Amino acid sequence: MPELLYCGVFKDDEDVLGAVKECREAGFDIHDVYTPYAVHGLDRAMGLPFSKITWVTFGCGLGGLTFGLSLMTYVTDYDWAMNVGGKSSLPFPAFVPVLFELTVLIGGLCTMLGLFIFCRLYPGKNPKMKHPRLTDDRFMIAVKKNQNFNIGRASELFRKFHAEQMLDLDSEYDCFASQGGTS
Amino acid sequence: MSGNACSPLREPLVLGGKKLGDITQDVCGSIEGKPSTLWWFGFLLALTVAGIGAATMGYQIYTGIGTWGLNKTVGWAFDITNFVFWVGIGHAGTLISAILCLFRQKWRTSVNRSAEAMTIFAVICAAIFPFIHMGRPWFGAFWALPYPNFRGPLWVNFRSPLLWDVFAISTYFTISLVFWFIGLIPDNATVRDRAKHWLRRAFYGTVSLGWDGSVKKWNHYETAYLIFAGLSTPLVVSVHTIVSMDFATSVIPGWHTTIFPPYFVIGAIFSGFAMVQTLLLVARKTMRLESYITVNHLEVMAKIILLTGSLVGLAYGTEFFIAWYSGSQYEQFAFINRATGPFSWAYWIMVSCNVLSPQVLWFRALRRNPVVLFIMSIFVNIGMWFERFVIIVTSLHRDFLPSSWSYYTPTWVEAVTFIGTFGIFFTCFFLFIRLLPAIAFGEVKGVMKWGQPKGHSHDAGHSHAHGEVKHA
Amino acid sequence: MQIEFNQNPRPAQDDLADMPAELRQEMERVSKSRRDFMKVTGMAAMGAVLAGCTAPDRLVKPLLKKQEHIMPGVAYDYASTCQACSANCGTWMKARDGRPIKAEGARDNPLNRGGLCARGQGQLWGLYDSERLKGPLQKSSPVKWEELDAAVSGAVKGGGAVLLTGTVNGACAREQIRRFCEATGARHVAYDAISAWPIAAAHKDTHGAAVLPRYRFELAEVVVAIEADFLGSWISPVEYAAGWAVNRDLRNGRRTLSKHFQLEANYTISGANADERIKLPAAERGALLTALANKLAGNTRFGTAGAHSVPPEKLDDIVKAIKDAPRKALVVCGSDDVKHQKLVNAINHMAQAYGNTVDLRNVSQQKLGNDDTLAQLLKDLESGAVKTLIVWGANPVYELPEGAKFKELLAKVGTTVAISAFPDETTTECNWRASADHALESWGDFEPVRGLHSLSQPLVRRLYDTRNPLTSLLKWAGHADGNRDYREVLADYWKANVLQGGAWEAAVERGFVDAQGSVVTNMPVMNEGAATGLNAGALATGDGLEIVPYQSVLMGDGSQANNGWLHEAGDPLTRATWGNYVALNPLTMKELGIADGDDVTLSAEAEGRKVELKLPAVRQPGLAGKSAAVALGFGRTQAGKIVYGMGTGALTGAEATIGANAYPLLARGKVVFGTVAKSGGNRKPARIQEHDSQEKRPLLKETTLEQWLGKPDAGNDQHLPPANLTLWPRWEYNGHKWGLVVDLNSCTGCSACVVACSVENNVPVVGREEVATRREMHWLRMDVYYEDDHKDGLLTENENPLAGFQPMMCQHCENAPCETVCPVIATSHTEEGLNSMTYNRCIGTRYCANNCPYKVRRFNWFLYKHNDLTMNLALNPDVTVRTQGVMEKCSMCAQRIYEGKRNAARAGVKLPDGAIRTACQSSCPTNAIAFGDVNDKDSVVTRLLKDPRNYAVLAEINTRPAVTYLTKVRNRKAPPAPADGHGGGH
Amino acid sequence: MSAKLAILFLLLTIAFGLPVLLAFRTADDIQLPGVHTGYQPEQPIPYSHRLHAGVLNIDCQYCHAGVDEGRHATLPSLSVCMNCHNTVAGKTDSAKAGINTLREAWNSGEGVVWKRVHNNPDFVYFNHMAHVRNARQGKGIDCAECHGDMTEAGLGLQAKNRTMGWCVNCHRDENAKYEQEGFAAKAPLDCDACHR
Repeated sequence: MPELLYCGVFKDDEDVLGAVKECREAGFDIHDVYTPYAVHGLDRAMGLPFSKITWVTFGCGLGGLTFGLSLMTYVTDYDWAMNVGGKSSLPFPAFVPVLFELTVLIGGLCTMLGLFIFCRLYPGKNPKMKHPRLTDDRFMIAVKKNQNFNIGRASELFRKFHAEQMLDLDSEYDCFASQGGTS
Repeated sequence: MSGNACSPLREPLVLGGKKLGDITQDVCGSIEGKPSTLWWFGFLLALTVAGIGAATMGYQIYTGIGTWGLNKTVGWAFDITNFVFWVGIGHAGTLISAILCLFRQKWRTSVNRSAEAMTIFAVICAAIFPFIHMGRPWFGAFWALPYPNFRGPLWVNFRSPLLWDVFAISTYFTISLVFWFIGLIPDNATVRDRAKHWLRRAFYGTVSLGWDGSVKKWNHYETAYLIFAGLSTPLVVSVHTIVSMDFATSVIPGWHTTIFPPYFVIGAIFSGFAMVQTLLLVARKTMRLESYITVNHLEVMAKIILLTGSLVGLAYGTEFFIAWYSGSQYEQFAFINRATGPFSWAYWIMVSCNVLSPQVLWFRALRRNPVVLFIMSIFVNIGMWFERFVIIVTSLHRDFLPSSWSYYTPTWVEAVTFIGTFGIFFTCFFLFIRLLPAIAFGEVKGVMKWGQPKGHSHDAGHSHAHGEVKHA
Repeated sequence: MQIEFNQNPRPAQDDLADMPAELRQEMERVSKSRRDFMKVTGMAAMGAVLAGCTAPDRLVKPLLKKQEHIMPGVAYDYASTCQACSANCGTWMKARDGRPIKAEGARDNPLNRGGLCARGQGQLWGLYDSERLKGPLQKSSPVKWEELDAAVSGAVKGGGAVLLTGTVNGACAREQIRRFCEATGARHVAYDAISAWPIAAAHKDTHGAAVLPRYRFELAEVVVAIEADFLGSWISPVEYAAGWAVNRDLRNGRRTLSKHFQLEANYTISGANADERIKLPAAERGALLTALANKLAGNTRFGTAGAHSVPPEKLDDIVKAIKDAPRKALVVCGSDDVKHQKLVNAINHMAQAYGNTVDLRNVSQQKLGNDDTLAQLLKDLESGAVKTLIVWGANPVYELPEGAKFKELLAKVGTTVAISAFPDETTTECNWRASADHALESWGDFEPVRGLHSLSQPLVRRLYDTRNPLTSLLKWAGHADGNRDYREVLADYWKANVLQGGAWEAAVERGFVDAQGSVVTNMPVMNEGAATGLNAGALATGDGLEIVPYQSVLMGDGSQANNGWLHEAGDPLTRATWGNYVALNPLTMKELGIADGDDVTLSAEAEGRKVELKLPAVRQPGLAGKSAAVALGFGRTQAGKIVYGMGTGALTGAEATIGANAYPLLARGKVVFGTVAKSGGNRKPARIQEHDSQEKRPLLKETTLEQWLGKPDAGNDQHLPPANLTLWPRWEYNGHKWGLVVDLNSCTGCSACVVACSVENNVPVVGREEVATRREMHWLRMDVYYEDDHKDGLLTENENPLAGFQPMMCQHCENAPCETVCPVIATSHTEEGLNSMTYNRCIGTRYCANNCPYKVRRFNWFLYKHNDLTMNLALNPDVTVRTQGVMEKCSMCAQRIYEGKRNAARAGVKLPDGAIRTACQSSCPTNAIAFGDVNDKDSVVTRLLKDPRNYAVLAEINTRPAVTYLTKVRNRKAPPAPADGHGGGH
Repeated sequence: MSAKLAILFLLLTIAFGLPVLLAFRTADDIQLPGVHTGYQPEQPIPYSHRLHAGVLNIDCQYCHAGVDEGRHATLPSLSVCMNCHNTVAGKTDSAKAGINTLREAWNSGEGVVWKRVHNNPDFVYFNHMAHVRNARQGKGIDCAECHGDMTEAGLGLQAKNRTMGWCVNCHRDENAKYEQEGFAAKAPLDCDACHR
């Protein structure tokens, strides 16, 4: 069920930041903001919580460590304890490098997966771009047209922050598809 | 660059009063048009060299390691030298993107993409050597991995530094690749959205994973990026530490040295920065990126090179001191032999290139002179290759029993293989600069206001949204 | 289990001709499967691999008839006699599935007592040499035996026939020669390439019998050897070394050492092992001998001695030593001047050596050549008196100094016949070539020492269309025995003349009959007058350098030149392989401006022959004065392909020949002078060891008898860190724990172990170019370290250094550095304390070799070719043939250990100490190597481990080797204290 | 939708891939390249172990003589076959045909070329004596433990998978028994026991 949005297109990141803050102050529900690069402070301004992805990394890194330790203990001591160079069959100091690497490897890979899952990113996904220059040099605030929305207030606010364009779109709108382009 | 509102402390990171769209155009334009003749020339040359190198490697794998100049005493020479050399080169990329990211060094944005790419290609080149240096790579390629099997099962030896290498290099490669790929996603999305041809749309659509610039995604993305920077930083230190343990954990005088981990890491930073500088100086000139890769950037890197070069020199001295202090005649001989023995020529090349040549960077004028920097960086590259050669070959060729002492002379196969890896490296690099945005313009855009005159900002209250500007 | 070998081990119904065809097919299969581990499977197995995803079908053909004595896959020992040289040591040949795979010294043979030299070990190569003569030839075209027999017997009946042989000492063999000569009127001429005739000739004058005495080194407390390398190559080196070692062995509570003086111009392993090595230029031999004889006699009745360079106090030492040990001194001399030998006889007589250390009753028959008859033959050849010449067991064209002339003379003879197993320079010149059995394919008998009769028996069915040489002679003589199997002829003769009632089967099983005690001879008395007034005391004079041709330890007289094992083992002193070299003293080299490895031209004139040899020069410390030493036995041109160094084939013909023939430099009884000059080029000698100084490191520890008597750990008192400072607890070894102890005092450096190891363990021979690239594959190498004056640190400029030898193989470290670093556990420690290398697991990172402090690991740089199908029969089926890209090293003969354990278990007994013998151990002529179970309280190794002389090389790095060494002790004055504080020997 | 499937698949791979791989090693019956369990090639003579060893109850070592003396189990020499088949000519047609082939091979001296059923790799040194005679403190191991019950088989058959793990695990089990029963000699687990 597509949601109806009211969008403002901006040219400068500081304008967007200001506009977002004022939108929130005005009580609008911001559907999303689209920027060509990570504008510092915008996420906080939108009231987004800190990303939970850190916990994915931590948990999976710990999992990698545990996996590494159990693998090496199993391999060198339990499954076939061999006399290699007269050293103990459980040489913990020798495990350290591999433990570290496995922690980082599994932690890192899971972070990547976590990012993809959290952001719903996957190869072949249709991004449904709202504006052709959002990845280039334009910024867009999309406000939900719900009960908190007020069109007059919104357009005034956008204009205050030098909005270049103001558009009525829905959340399924794809500027490239509507132009007949393939994606 | 009128001086009216210039930052008093810093020069701008991006010169020429570029606008956001200009950056996109500058970077994407270079991969959207038809490749230039120069590109074709460079690419085909690199491909040819890579092909010759690959054929030589095939010949060597088929015929045997005997095609190299190794012998019963010197079991490693060019192979592992090249391996450590390439791994060292690779480290600079990660350092520039990860460590500098953590330290909020904004100047990294113009160079980090190509530095990361360099890391990946250098690690590919590096990984070739552990593979081809094996007598039986067709088995070694999978026997070195711990997988359940029908042999009892006979697993791998977790005590072996070579196995640590397997884990370290594969982890390093994987994490660097992921880091690089994630960094590319927004930029690829830009290219996708500019693309006209369906094939380009399909390709960049695939590699941008449906990125749409949503701040909700940027929120996760920025965190994940920071995590990767955080993971890569100890990783890069660990990888060269582990590489150094190949030598440090052995019993051979000249290898059996506790100083190796820091010594190798510093050496890697040193050689990596030199290689980045070499490449950037070329790229800057040929691709007209002077506005993005400024003399200021070069100077910062030169300072790091000067610091690390001097640290490497300190390490050389420390080795000699410890050898003398140990009282072990084998250890003492190993170092005296290094400086005066049959391979002393290599030793003195190493010292003059690594310790002496960077000393010119004490002078600001020379530090800011691209020609001087280029020559010096080439010297450092040569010197750091010889450092690994000296450590490996001179330690091996005369170890405990004088009856086994020998000499080592490389063959054409080794030389061509080494040159071939440069071909592989540059083939990848040429493909990279044609196919993917060579400058992380997403990040450049984020810092372009830095040190710029406050141009079109209309609201003073928001003008310094970047906290770093103030703290800088 | 020793049984008489069935001449026909496989059933007669099997019509596969010549070499065992199933093995040939196996070889073909094996050689095709690249990158696959290969070995010859025993049993009558032949295979054809049908490659595919399903199981490959391999074919197997069982024997037609069940064999009573032979189990497929089980090796048996057969007693035989070594024929690599005429010393004729006893051997136990190990044969499996109808083919010999290893030669070992017979431990019950009174001559060699278990040792067997490198050349004896190398015989197998000759047997399986695919370049042997494979059938009778007329010139180079194959003929039938009947044609050849008809032609030759016709020719010999025409009179004027001469049979020219090397030493033939078997009683039955000599009887057949007598019958041949009697029937045809032929004359028998015997000569030796390296002649001992001057000794016999001297004894003819001084004792009335032209005999070569048997030297009994085991009875000699004082040995004075003058230019006689009795430990390496002189007459009967294994016998002599075994005897010499009896008085050098301090392992059994003995507190004295014999005193060994070596006076020589060349540097030999006897000199290296001597207590006092004195440089004696060849020109001064007569003067020195005269002076020595005079001093012993206390007057000057032996004439005036010229001014020699031996310091008077050294001479006094020798005289005193001889005088102090009446009946226990022995003087031997390798000079080919009869006068010198007479002086030696006089000295031995004065030392009361005759009847004690010099045995004239059980005389040596190891050199029966007579130079006088040879000289007569040359005259006869020139005069055309010889109508037919039959050459057997000799190669006069190559090994006579006047070989070139002999070749010309040969062309004048009507019928020339060569009886030979191999092509050689003489064979190719003869009209008829009677392909002879190889020594390991034929019956024969020998009497190396009078009264010691020894047998050889075939170990394999004839590989080619060959015939016993004596059968040929009998056939040509028209004798009925020519149509009988020679085994029957031999058995009949022995039953009648040798066995004295003993059983033939028992004699075959044992391999020899010792009737030394029954030899009755009137002990000849010294005619002292014959040795006086010789006027041999003058110095030989000439211009330039003295040229010293010598027999090398490995190549000997050159008859085994087509033998890769011997070429590659490397001279123990110069460590140069594949060819001979002009050895020069470092001081001489400096003087002549020649660097080590420079190509030089050696020009000399010997007996009127102008000789010019182009060879690389090598540095040899300790060569006397201005002399140049060149090894004989190299530069063969018609021996086969091996003599070209097994190279890539880029060079052919004379260019590629390694080494040059030095025989023309021999001038009987005279010293040859010549010049050595740089000829441009630098043909690097292919050396196994390039650095021969210990660099003050305590590796080969040495002390003197005096010090050792005062302090049992003298020379071995190195300060070591405590061995229990370790992170990990030691592994426990509860079953067997193998240990190997090398007594450096007994080791002479003869390199028999090196070849034995190569043969036993299928160590590939890689050829000259690869050795020059420093890639020889020996699992066991013979390190030589010269005493060092530390002046240079790299090159020894010491004028007359002694040298020590250290066999270096995998030390099987308990804390093995190699094991830790292997990523795939291809090398690990066994529960019996061995470091085992698993080739099939190896991926070839070479990390283990790099991390080996002893550098004993060898890498397969290529797929070493095993495409000589016949040669592959020499491979040991119990040892894997390693493929390209894997590491290999000494396994302490794991296959023998398991065999020993299996056999003990089968017999239901505890494994007895000494039941398992490693290949190196069993080859050692001086019994320097002991192997056994360290956990067995009563074993020899356990006892030796407690010896204060015992030490581990590089003990300070705490690798805890299972191989340890015993300090070398020399009976000489203490050398100056070592400069460093580590207490090392040198 | 496809996104969720892809993610699910990735998670499943990680969660279950490893245990599956670990389970692999215990599954002896999984056939990998180089493992030829059940190999039973056609032979020139359709020899039946079931008849000879089963019905007629001939001892294994009557034909495979020397299995307790050396490395090989050995195929019987034709002379051993002919001990019986000089007189025994067979009852069925196929038996008669086979025995005829055998007699021809004997009379002509050509011999019979069989296909090897048990093919060890060339770098494996297996010794029958050590197992059949020496093992278990001299009691020996029954042939059937490694070769299966040949009295039930016709042509020669590779009954077990004969991988290295199969050997090693048997040696471990034996050692456990030794410890219980207090035997001295152990089944070696050293690499050089089989590879040298």
